[in-house]
Amino acid sequence: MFEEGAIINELFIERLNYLIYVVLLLIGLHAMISKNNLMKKLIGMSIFQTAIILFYVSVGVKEGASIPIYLPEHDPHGSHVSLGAGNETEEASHGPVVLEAGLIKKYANPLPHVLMLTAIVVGVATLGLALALCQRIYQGYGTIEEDEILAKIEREEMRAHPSVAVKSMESSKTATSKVKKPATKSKESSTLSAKRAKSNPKTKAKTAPSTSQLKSSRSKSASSQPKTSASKSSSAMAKPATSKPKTKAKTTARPKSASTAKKTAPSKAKPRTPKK
Amino acid sequence: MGLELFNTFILLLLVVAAIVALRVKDLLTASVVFGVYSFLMCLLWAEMGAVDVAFTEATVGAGISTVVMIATIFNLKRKSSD
Amino acid sequence: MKKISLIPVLLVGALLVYAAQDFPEWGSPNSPASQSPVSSHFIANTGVDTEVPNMVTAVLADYRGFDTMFETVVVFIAGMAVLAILKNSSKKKAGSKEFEVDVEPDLIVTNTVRLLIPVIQIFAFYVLAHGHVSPGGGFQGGVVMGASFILIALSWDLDTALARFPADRCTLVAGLGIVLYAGIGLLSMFLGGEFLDYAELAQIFPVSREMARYHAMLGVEIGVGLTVTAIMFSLYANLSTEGRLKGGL
Amino acid sequence: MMENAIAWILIFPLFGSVACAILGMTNRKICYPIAVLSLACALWAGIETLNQLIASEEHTVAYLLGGWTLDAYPRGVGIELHADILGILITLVVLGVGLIVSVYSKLPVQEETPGKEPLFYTLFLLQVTGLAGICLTGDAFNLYVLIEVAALTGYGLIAMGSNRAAAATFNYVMLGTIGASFYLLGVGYLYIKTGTLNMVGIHDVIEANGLADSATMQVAFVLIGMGILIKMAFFPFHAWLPNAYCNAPTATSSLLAPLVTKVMIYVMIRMVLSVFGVEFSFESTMWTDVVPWLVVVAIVCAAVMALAQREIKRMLSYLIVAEVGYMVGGVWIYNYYGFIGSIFHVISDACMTLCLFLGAGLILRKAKTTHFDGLRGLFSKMPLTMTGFFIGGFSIIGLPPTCGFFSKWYLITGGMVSERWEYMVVLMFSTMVMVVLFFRLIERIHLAVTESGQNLGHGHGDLGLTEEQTRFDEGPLSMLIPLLVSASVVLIVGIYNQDIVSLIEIFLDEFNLPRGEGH
Repeated sequence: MFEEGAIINELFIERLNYLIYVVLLLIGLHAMISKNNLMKKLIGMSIFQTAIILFYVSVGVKEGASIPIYLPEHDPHGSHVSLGAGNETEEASHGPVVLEAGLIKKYANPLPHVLMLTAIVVGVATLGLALALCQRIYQGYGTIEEDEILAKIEREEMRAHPSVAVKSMESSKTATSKVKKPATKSKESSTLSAKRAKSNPKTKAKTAPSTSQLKSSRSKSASSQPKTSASKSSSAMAKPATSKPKTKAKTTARPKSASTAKKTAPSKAKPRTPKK
Repeated sequence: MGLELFNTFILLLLVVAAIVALRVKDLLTASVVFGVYSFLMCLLWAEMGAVDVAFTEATVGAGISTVVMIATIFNLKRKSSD
Repeated sequence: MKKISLIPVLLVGALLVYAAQDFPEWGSPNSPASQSPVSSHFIANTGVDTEVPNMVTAVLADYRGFDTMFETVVVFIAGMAVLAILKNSSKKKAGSKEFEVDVEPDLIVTNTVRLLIPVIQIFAFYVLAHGHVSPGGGFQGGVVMGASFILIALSWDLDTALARFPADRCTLVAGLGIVLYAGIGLLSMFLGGEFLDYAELAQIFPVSREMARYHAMLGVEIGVGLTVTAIMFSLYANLSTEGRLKGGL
Repeated sequence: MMENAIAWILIFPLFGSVACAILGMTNRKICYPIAVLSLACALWAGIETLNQLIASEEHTVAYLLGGWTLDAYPRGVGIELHADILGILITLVVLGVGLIVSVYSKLPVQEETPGKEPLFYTLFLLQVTGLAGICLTGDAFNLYVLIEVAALTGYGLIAMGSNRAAAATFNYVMLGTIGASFYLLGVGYLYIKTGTLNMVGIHDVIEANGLADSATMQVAFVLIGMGILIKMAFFPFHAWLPNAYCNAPTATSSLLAPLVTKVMIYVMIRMVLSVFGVEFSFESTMWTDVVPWLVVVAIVCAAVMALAQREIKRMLSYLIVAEVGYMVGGVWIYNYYGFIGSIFHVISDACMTLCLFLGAGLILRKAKTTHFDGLRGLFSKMPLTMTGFFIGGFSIIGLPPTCGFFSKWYLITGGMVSERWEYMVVLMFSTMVMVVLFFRLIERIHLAVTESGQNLGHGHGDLGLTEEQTRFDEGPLSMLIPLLVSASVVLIVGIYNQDIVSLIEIFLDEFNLPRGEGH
């Protein structure tokens, strides 16, 4: 019984820092992995990093030690000595001396602090960069919700290379360790595509359609899906370099769209180059 | 003991702040709460004797990071799905 | 899916808690980290080696100056990368109405800030220069300095702030900060020491080797401060306007 | 001057990058020569250091930055640049690849990211600085800072491209930060037990205090390993790599693809051998049994995924993931030859990946696509490019006399010595996959017929190519020459493999690695 108490005492009172740092780290890590909103991921990332810093600072703690700045009596220049003791000022005027071993215990360990200064700086640099990425993504896709971005990317790729779309869809899904139910996903994406087909892509499209909107348009979009994707893929088919209709392309997922594409292949050509 | 209590109190508040910052749906609120989190962290570190680190965290974590985040959110949507 | 992502997270947690029982006693002065020759050397000899009372500053700028140089470089990289990512990316025109802030700067706010800015900037210099003796140093001072410019941008508008600290000058100042830092290191190398061996500077300045370290550290901190000031402001300016540097928050 | 050669390796590109940033504001054109020049100087300094190393007795150089010399101060007070043969070899690879890509980058940068040349070259040079620094540093925390230098520049360089690249970079940022943070945490665990950050110092403390059984050390090992594996895109953590690399601008992907993962392999070898020590890493843990099986899974999955790709750059990205599996496996089968194979493969893989990505960049430039279907008949159009590209491809397959053959040879020898049959089988399997991949490419690039033999071309002749399609139309010289240089490097490294291996042997001889019987 006593031992158990000791363990609890040790873990929860003395080592609360170590426990809380783990908790914070896990909160941050979980947010980084599972949050859908990119900004939330970034907040998670910052929490994750500060948790590690907390760990390091905890390592540097010394019971009964002062901050790692020399006390006036040890100040190398002795200029801060205000105590009247004569021999101390005399010693200070002699120049700095190496601290005795006993005095070392009076100061906290400065090394972890130094390391963490660096780590904080790295953290803010990463954060700034990632925020810029967020803005860039928002400019490109009009949203910072991960699933919607994925849906848009998928659609973009389908337009560029109908045959690889299926594969790249898979890879992009794994890439973000984030998988939505495929059924809702395809529907959602087609909803978005239908919407985007109508609206000017440059205007800030209202993303994150409310669920009611989604539901209402779901039935419509389900029926119009093949058509939309067909027209999309047709526009991409007509690339100067690859103007041959790809009958053998792996479009087993959407056979209808492929055949439609074949018929209307060399129509309006709007090659969408990946760069730009 | 007083210090230990202070320590414990801040540690618990930290967890609360972290969870709130991640759960709240309004990104502006989230970043402000994140600023609070950073400042709590800074208090904790100052208490633990890491004054330089605390100073840096106060200026960077609670200051610049929050401002920059809010500046970003100004250009994005404020609502988050989770 | 959220449930699944919990699994690796909890695994990591279990791993960390498992290790936590093996840690040395909390706050013990006898733990390996506190007792090691390295940290003892820092505490006992910083005064002798460098005459700097604040050990953190001494370790940061001198003993581990190489780290700090690359820390400054990281800040510089962040600024450059944000520029690279956001430059010319916005499709909205700079003069677009949507982002025009047509609210007049508030009288009370601007006047208060007018009073505050000099104080903040003096404080930034104090933090930078007094970092040898008290908490602070180049990085903190630089951030405070950068924050003062951000404050100008917030209370008037970005143009006002950019008129005082143009975007091009940000890059220039940031680069000069690194040049100053690495240049001091290079100078000491040319004087016959290793890279960043500030003590060699005693050959050209009329001070002792320890004081050469002391003063070189100040120079180095100024370099850090320059870079950080410029990049912090540049980060804000770019992020608040999607890289257009017009309008904004 | 000469005794500081090792510091100059980092100083040249660092100053070069700042010069690019500052001078580039007034004159954009000046950045390109600055970049090439500073990298050439750094390469010279690197070769100088290698010569010093070979000439010296113990084949290591400990350069104490800040003058905190070992005789007057305890080890670990200052930061140390610790170069041994391995470190300097990888550094030379980094600098060489950097130099070749910087020459190559002139046109792609102007075309793909107009107006951003100064920013590109600033980040480019800092990337090289970071990677070279990783190879040289002797301080565990400094390594973290340099990893972040390399990572942040990488994010910036990749995200300069399309919106798609930005989205891919975001994932990279997330995973990269997790990886680096795990590494940092692991270093913290090392520090809490050993009280020092110097790699040699940590190793000494582990040996002296017998810390191998400590739970903290074991966890530190796992954390550092996990962080590095994420950073090197080992299979289950590879997710950031393909999207990031195939959407990045040409010059960026040509720089990052050959280097980033390989340098992280180097970090793993460094950690395993120099920091934790052979005994700790291989004998006191069960990882020697587990990791090779993970490697098997990784290689198989990566190879199969590479097979499924229809785009050159994406396919190459998956090949990188598979190659990472080779090298990790070579380390963890734990014997002398495996290590030689791994280290040699780091070098040769960097060369051949460089070659392939440079080729892919040229193809992308001419054909406007890297999708397989857009490549038909390209050989008659740009024979030199394709020759260079396929030398890289043959090296990946492992045909002699390319360097890939020799590194694979050592890896397989290692597998045989350790009796790791699963590793050998999987090496064979992935070799087969690569044969399929590249010969399929060769077929497409030579012929304008579909797989079923249908002639798609409108022209005459066997290949079914039109006059226009066969017209000789190579890429610009500033891009073609680096490609051919890198292709010849692949061959030269292959032909002179014995010299490189003997250097690696000098490095490995100080470690007590099992060599198996009869060797």
